[in-house]
Amino acid sequence: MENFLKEPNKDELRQLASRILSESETCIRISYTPDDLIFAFLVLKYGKQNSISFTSNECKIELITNDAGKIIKINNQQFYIGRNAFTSIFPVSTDDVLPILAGITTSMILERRNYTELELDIINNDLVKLGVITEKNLKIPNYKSLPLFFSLMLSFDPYIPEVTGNRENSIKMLKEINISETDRLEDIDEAKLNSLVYKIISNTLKINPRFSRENLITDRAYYLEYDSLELALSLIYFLDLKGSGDLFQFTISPNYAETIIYKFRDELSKGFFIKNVEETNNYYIVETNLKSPLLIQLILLQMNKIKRNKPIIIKLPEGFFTSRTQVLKIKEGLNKVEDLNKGNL
Amino acid sequence: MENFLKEPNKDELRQLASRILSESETCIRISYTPDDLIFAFLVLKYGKQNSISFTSNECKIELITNDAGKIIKINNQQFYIGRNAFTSIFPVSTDDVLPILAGITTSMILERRNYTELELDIINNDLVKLGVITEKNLKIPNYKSLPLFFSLMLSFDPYIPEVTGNRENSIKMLKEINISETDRLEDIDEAKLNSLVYKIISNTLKINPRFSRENLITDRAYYLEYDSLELALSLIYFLDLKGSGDLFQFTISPNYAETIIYKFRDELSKGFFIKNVEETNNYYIVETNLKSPLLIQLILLQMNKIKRNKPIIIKLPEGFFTSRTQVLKIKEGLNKVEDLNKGNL
Amino acid sequence: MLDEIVLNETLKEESTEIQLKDLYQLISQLRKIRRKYSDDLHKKELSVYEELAESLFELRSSKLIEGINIKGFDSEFLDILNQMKRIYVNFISGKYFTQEDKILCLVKVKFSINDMNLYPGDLILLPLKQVLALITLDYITPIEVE
Amino acid sequence: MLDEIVLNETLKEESTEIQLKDLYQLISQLRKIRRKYSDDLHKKELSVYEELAESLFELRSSKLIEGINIKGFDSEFLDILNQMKRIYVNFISGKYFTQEDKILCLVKVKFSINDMNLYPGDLILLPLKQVLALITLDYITPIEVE
Amino acid sequence: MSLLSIQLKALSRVNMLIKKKIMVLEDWGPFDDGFEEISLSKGSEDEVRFWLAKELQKNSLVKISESISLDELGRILFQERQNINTPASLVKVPKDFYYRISVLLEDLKKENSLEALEQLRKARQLLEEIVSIRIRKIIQLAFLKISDQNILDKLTAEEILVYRNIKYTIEHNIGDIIGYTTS
Amino acid sequence: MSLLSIQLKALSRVNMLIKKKIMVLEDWGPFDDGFEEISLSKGSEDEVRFWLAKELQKNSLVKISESISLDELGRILFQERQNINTPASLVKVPKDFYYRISVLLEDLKKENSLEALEQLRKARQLLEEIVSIRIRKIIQLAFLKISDQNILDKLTAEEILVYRNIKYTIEHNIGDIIGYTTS
Repeated sequence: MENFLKEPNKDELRQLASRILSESETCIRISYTPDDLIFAFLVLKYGKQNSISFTSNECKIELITNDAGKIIKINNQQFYIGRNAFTSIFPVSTDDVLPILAGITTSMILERRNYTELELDIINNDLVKLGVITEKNLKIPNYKSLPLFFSLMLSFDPYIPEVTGNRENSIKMLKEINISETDRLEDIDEAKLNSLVYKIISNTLKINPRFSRENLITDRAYYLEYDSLELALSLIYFLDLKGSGDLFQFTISPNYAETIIYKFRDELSKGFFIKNVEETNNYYIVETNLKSPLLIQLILLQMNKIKRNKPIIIKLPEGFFTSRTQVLKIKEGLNKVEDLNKGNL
Repeated sequence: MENFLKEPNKDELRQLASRILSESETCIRISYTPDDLIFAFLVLKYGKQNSISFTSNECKIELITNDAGKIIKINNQQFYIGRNAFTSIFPVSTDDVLPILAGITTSMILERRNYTELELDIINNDLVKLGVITEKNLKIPNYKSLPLFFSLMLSFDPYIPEVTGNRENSIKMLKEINISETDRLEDIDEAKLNSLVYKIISNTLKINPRFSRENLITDRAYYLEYDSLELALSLIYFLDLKGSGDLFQFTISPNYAETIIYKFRDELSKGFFIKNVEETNNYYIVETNLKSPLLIQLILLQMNKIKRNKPIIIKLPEGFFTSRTQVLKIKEGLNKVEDLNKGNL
Repeated sequence: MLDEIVLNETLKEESTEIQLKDLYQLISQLRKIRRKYSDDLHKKELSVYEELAESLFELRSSKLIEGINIKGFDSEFLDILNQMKRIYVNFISGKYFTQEDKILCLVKVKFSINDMNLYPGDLILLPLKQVLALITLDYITPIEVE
Repeated sequence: MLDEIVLNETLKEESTEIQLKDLYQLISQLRKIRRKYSDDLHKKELSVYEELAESLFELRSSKLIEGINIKGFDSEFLDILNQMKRIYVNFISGKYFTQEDKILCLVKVKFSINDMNLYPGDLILLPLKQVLALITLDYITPIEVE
Repeated sequence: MSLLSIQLKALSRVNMLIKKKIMVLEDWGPFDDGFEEISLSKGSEDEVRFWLAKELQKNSLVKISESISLDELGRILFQERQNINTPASLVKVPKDFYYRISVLLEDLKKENSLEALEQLRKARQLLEEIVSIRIRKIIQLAFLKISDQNILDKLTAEEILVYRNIKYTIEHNIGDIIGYTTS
Repeated sequence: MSLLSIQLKALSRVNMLIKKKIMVLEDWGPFDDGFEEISLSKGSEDEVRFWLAKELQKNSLVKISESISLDELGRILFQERQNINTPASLVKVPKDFYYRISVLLEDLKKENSLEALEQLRKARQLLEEIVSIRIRKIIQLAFLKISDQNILDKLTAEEILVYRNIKYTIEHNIGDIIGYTTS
């Protein structure tokens, strides 16, 4: 197989996947992101590997992400795979619809991009054959099952100022256009829908002047009762809060998705706030009760309040906390920062 | 403490010992020789260390032997200790009389030298105070307890041609000077003793023209029922045949000496032969039934048949064997050589 | 389900062969309960299952100690008990070279312990508990008295 | 001596506290017999002591499984049984993230297994048996479902 | 003392997952126990696992129906006494006989009236006498090597374990000594 | 079935280290057993550990004196039968009673004559009857909660374990069920 000089096609990716899975026992080195982790767990699920490193220089398989895109390194041979999610290289099967869809979607969300052409090809062709339903629709989580107000509350991207994370404001905004607390998207007529779209866009423009209809109406994918967007956000949230266990179990047994989403809704239904953002030499310190530095980063990037260059530390009444997605630590999940002044958290 | 530029005195050695024993947990690197091993086991017995390496470059404590003498390295600081046995640095106590005496004596035997001045000082002063009995007498194992013929059979250095390892010849030689099979050294009169000394010397001169009375009548040390010479030979023999376990147990609980010597006499009383010596590019191959390459080396060096440059391989009816004292191996004791042509045994 | 498995194990003198696949569903559901709920009633429910699992362990390890052969998903795991017995018997009956409760062992492969690297052929003095762990991993072998 | 210790352990419902120093002499003598003799009669003698040591293990581990506290030189060693029970119960009651019989663990210190180096923070999927050994050494910790 | 106690403990734990009939005193649920969703309607009869029934009864949300009354206990004791020396005369009791008694005892403990206290005392006394007679008969069965299934069917699972334990003790162990010794 | 069998096995192993009286048939030794040096002179009486006595007897070097005769067995059975229903009437036997019988049985097995075969059959029958009666009495003792030291002194160590096992079974276990359940 050749190194890819330009973006690879699907066949080339599939060959890459089968080559990785046939590698004899070894570790795999990745970054601590959902897409990388799902990729690695799929390799654990089907390959001969049994360990994942974030620091080792001795792994034969390595996932590298840099400004130019993504690279898979196998035995020192590099394969450029463009902007595509790492998980997109795996052949799809009924058993892995959700992990692959989730991997691609988390990658899309966290990299603040749209699905790539290749990803859309996989979703619209390969995955649709296995039962995935796609449509162009609002980019708010699970508008098919959730009441609209809750769907809006869970909208991390686009972040809707005053509405995301705020139950009262979300209900109030809907009331203003005569949408009731319990209505779902399918319950409202075209006129109300247009008003809603208008409301969301004008609201969001306050913090992001470049926000447009194209950012709100996007490619959306559902599988069984799952919305890929809501699933991806749940996985990001719990990776941050708890660690990689949920992502692992979800990849190994995808019906675990129900548990993650149940718990995600349970925790997020209480709402959340983001107050002060303070920039120091080494980090951004954010006063909030949302226990996911990664989701906070996602929001603050939209508000143009931060750059990607420093980790997010959250300030809770109990102290300062950060997670493994922000700082290379050996502990999983959200952890107390013992000494903010220490360079090494 | 200063590095020693010249041979150190006893106080300096004692300080070195206490410094080693106070080192915090770490390993100790040594060569696979009885003196080094007893030294290391004494460190395990009294210090905080729990491991011994023969290859690691990471041990803070290292015993080095080269042509110029012996060096103890502690944290990259080198201390030259001359020709003295490593074990001679330890302060003596009732509990360690035998290990220290044995360490010094194995070192003396295997390095084919006499006791150093410092060693004699330790033996004649420190150890004598604890009950060691010293005298100038025949350098044949345990002439106080063993019948003379057996003592002669066990004489590895000086190696007495035809007599060492040979019960019949040993008895025959004694008969020629009217010494009976059951006589011990103390049972014979001065005239017979002189004849015996003469016999041994003239016999030994056949293979070693430089052999003299001074090589036969040497400093000898006894403790309780143990002769340091017999004890040292037993330890060398079983280190070769079985591995370091006996040396370890002997150092930890010196009354284990009785077991080693019992077994040594038991095995050696059958006698042994050394037939052909064949030199190849990589080793000396010796046809023998004495299962100690190290003792064979000791004998062949006296006979001027070999140099120290190559390991001894012994040829038994079951195949070729060598031991960890000859070849850096990870297995303990005497082991079969699977392929003589393989450079790495 | 777990209650039937434990009942079987209680009533039979031999040991039943428990397939891991018979436990998948249970393990997966209990994991979900654990992850989703943290109220007292669910905690009580989990403790009921934990106690059943505990009984299963007690029954099967007791049988193993009696000398009954254990088959099933846990046979290799419970076999550690036999390994423990071997080490215990060898230790007491003088088959090892020892200092107090520590056993002289030979290192088989490179590994590290307490930040110290060990190499094949090294000698190390270890307490019973660590000897068991390192034998299980095939890192060391106690030197035997022969 | 060993016979009295085993007799005590047999007749008492509690567990007796066995000091290692009460065994030193025995261990040392048996090691000497083992090293010196290899005739059938000494082999028979050694097997008598080995069987006694085996009985001691059986009695004490049975008591431990019943929940009786074990004191003495072997308490830390036999405590591995409690650690086994914890792992067994956690595995079955869904407290671990698992794939078949393998458990997702977090590496605590640098170590190597099967010629592969692992670093703090690495994730590794291991069967029950290895999990126990590596927990005993404090190399890893299973990630728990919370 | 060993396996028997481990076995009895296991049995009582197994029993916690067995479904028991209850009378629902208050609406309750839905509750996801991981295997099914449970909703109880006030006034209805239903079945839930024993551990849950006990928890709900503790909070007066349900009443476990599969209890036993003092009268029934009295009747059983009377019958057991009829043929006190005939082991085969063991009265057939429900398999979960002792659990039913435990429900009764807990019920009475909860009531906290003088009358209930008296009944509790009475129940414990009846239980003790019944156990004493049944155990004596079980020992006799074991001793006489009776293993007629019809008779064993009259025992609870716990009693069967006791029966087996005694039978094993009688049959094997003295013989085993000779066995160990001659081997 | 569990701890009891582990305990009985342990007892029989402990017994292997107990010194037994022997008649020395041939000069033998010296033998270093690691704890003492043993030398036996033909015709003398001596004491050696049971395991060694058995090994030496196997090779006709010694004869273990602490055996028991058929007559003694018969006498014990006769006495046991006298008060077959009185548990306290247990005949006091040597602590190592069953080991003595095992020595007798092995002796008879070794002889290989028709007469010995007949005696072996007889001995086994006596043993079986004695065990049967003693066990019945031991069960009664346990059931009647008799723990008079004078009576227990009549039991062998193995019988005491059996006694305790049955006593424990009777006293604790049904009660424990209720205990587990109400906790």
